Amino acid sequence: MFVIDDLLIRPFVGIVDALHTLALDELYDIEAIENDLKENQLLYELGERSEADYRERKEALETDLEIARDVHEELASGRVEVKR
Amino acid sequence: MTHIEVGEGDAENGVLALVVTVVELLVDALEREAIRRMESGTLTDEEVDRLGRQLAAIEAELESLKRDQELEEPVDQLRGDLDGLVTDAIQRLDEDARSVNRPGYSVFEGDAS
Amino acid sequence: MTDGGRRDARAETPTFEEGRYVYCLVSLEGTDGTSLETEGVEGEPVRVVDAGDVGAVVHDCEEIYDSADLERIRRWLVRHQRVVDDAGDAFGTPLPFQFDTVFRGDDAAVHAWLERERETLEAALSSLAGHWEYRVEVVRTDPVDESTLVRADADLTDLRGRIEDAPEGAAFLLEKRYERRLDEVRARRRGDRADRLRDRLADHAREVHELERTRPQSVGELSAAADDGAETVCRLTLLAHEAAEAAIGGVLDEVAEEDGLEVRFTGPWPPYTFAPSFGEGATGRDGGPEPTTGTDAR
Amino acid sequence: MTHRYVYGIVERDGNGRTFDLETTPVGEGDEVYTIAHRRFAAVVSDIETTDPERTDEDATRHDEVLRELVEGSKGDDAQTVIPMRFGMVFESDRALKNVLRGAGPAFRRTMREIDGCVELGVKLVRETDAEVDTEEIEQAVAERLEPLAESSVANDRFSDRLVVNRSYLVSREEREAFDTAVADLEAAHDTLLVQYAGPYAPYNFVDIQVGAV
Repeated sequence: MFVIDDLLIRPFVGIVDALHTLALDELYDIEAIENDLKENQLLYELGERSEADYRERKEALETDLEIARDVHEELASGRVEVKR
Repeated sequence: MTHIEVGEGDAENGVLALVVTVVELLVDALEREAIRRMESGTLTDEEVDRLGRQLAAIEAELESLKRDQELEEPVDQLRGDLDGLVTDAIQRLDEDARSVNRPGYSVFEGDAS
Repeated sequence: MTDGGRRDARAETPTFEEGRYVYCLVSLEGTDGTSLETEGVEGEPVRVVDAGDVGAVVHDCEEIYDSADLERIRRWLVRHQRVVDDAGDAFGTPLPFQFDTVFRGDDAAVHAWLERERETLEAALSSLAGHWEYRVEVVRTDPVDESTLVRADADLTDLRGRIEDAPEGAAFLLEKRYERRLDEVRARRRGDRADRLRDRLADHAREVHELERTRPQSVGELSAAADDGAETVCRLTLLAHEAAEAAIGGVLDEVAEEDGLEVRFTGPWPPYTFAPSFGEGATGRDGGPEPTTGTDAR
Repeated sequence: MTHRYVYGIVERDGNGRTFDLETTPVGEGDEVYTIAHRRFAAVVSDIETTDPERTDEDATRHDEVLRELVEGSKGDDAQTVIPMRFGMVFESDRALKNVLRGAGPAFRRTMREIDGCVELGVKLVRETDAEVDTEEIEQAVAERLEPLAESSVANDRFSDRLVVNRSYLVSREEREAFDTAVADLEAAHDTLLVQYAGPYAPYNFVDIQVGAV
């Protein structure tokens, strides 16, 4: 007997949907994340952002950036074409 | 199941946003009905005009309420969530039987423990 | 984020003593050996369990991959895809499985299942050989000028005229009517555009399916980029032979030349959406009909 | 095998001169010194790898070494430096000297442009919620600062809070006047925060790509 126990954790819909979206996102987003990092640095240096805030944000953004680069490398290269 | 988040930390405002969202949907429905009656010619010109003024007044009221209470964003978000929820739900109804198609997870073979 | 709530509300997690996370099935026909050098989800070592000419790309696992952390899930998805890619490079078009598909039991159980389903699996693999999935999203970055739409549509022209002469209240309703008609006209234009594109792509693809115009909300959650107000004209998924890729690109180039349109083309993906149903007599959790490994196969 | 990590190029400094710096060098070596070929010398330190990973720490060290050279530190005079981007490593002294020879004309041209100058960065950031007239401010900044600078370039406006982001090439003689001008600008605009940074090696005014061998 062939039993499939399917349980939905989250309604993800399709993996290709997710991958297609990720691939396109990452194509655009690295620069935006880098800009956010620079802004964070600047506002901290200007004393407008507390050190705790700055660090927390920096860490979150760096994780984002790392993942974005990861995904970009693995999914976007040669697989995404945006025709204008 | 999907939950719709009402407000963030501010329950009162969250409930208000929900109420406004529901009223907006209601007004949308009223407008649709009013247009239908206007186009079917069952209303006199005066009636059409009065109806239109009333709906316009309600809409203006809602808009100013949203502005004053800073509800524009939460209401938009709620409407978006509702749309998404309805779409997902329709899809689920549609394809309920083959829910395996969704990357939740699947365990093949053997007895469920 | 709604993850907390969702996790509480979700169905119970299945448990198992020993399991095999399955990435995909591959055809071993004409290949020498079953070695696949790649790292799986969470760094797990990946192996191929074979039965004759069919192999299952797996890693050993003891629990389902589940997390409320979207970043983590993104990484898992990417890793899953990477393994399926590597399998595709090594063995040709794979029969991909959804993320988090686990086979209860050990290698012998997987082997036995492969043996049992062999005929179906071999047929599916050979029918998909050389074929891949492609995704196409056509986006209107510059909306069509409203006046252009009004000129082209008698109803809109008429409504504009009526609004001018109407008293305030009536004008309000007519304005609403006008907006609805405008939405309809835009929707029809989108539909026409999508239909024409579908027809043209159908010449080069084995299958073309139109998807919901908006990405599912759940996918949106995974997405980092906010939508920039652009209007999606259509989203298509195709199953095409790799040799047709250039021709498909050519068709899309033409679409992209139209003013205000942008085409987002990704692929080749393993044919997730087009993987056929198999596993006769299988039961889903809800006792529904046959499960498939595909996603949106219709 | 030990290689040479390059920070920048200086002029007429002879071979084997060492700099007395506060900053720990990039790589394994503990000294920053020169390797010269005729007129130009590369400022280097020793490193084991030919492909250094760009960590935050090492990137900062690279910048700090250059800043110390430009500013002059302890016993050393301020230098005019043609800065190199992070990560340039030469396998051998011979390879490095080849580049110094081959790129001589480019170095000469660049050196003429930046001689006696440092780079200064000016960022004007509007306060949260402040509405400002960007064009008017740009104009005020240009009127006040451009006459004191040899040249300037606009940098990326990476945040919508940034109103002005420019780098200026300023000769050492004009440094003080430039400082005053920036302070005046700050005083004149109370809705703006000013970040005045430098002196740096003139990264933004040097356009030399040296292929590492």
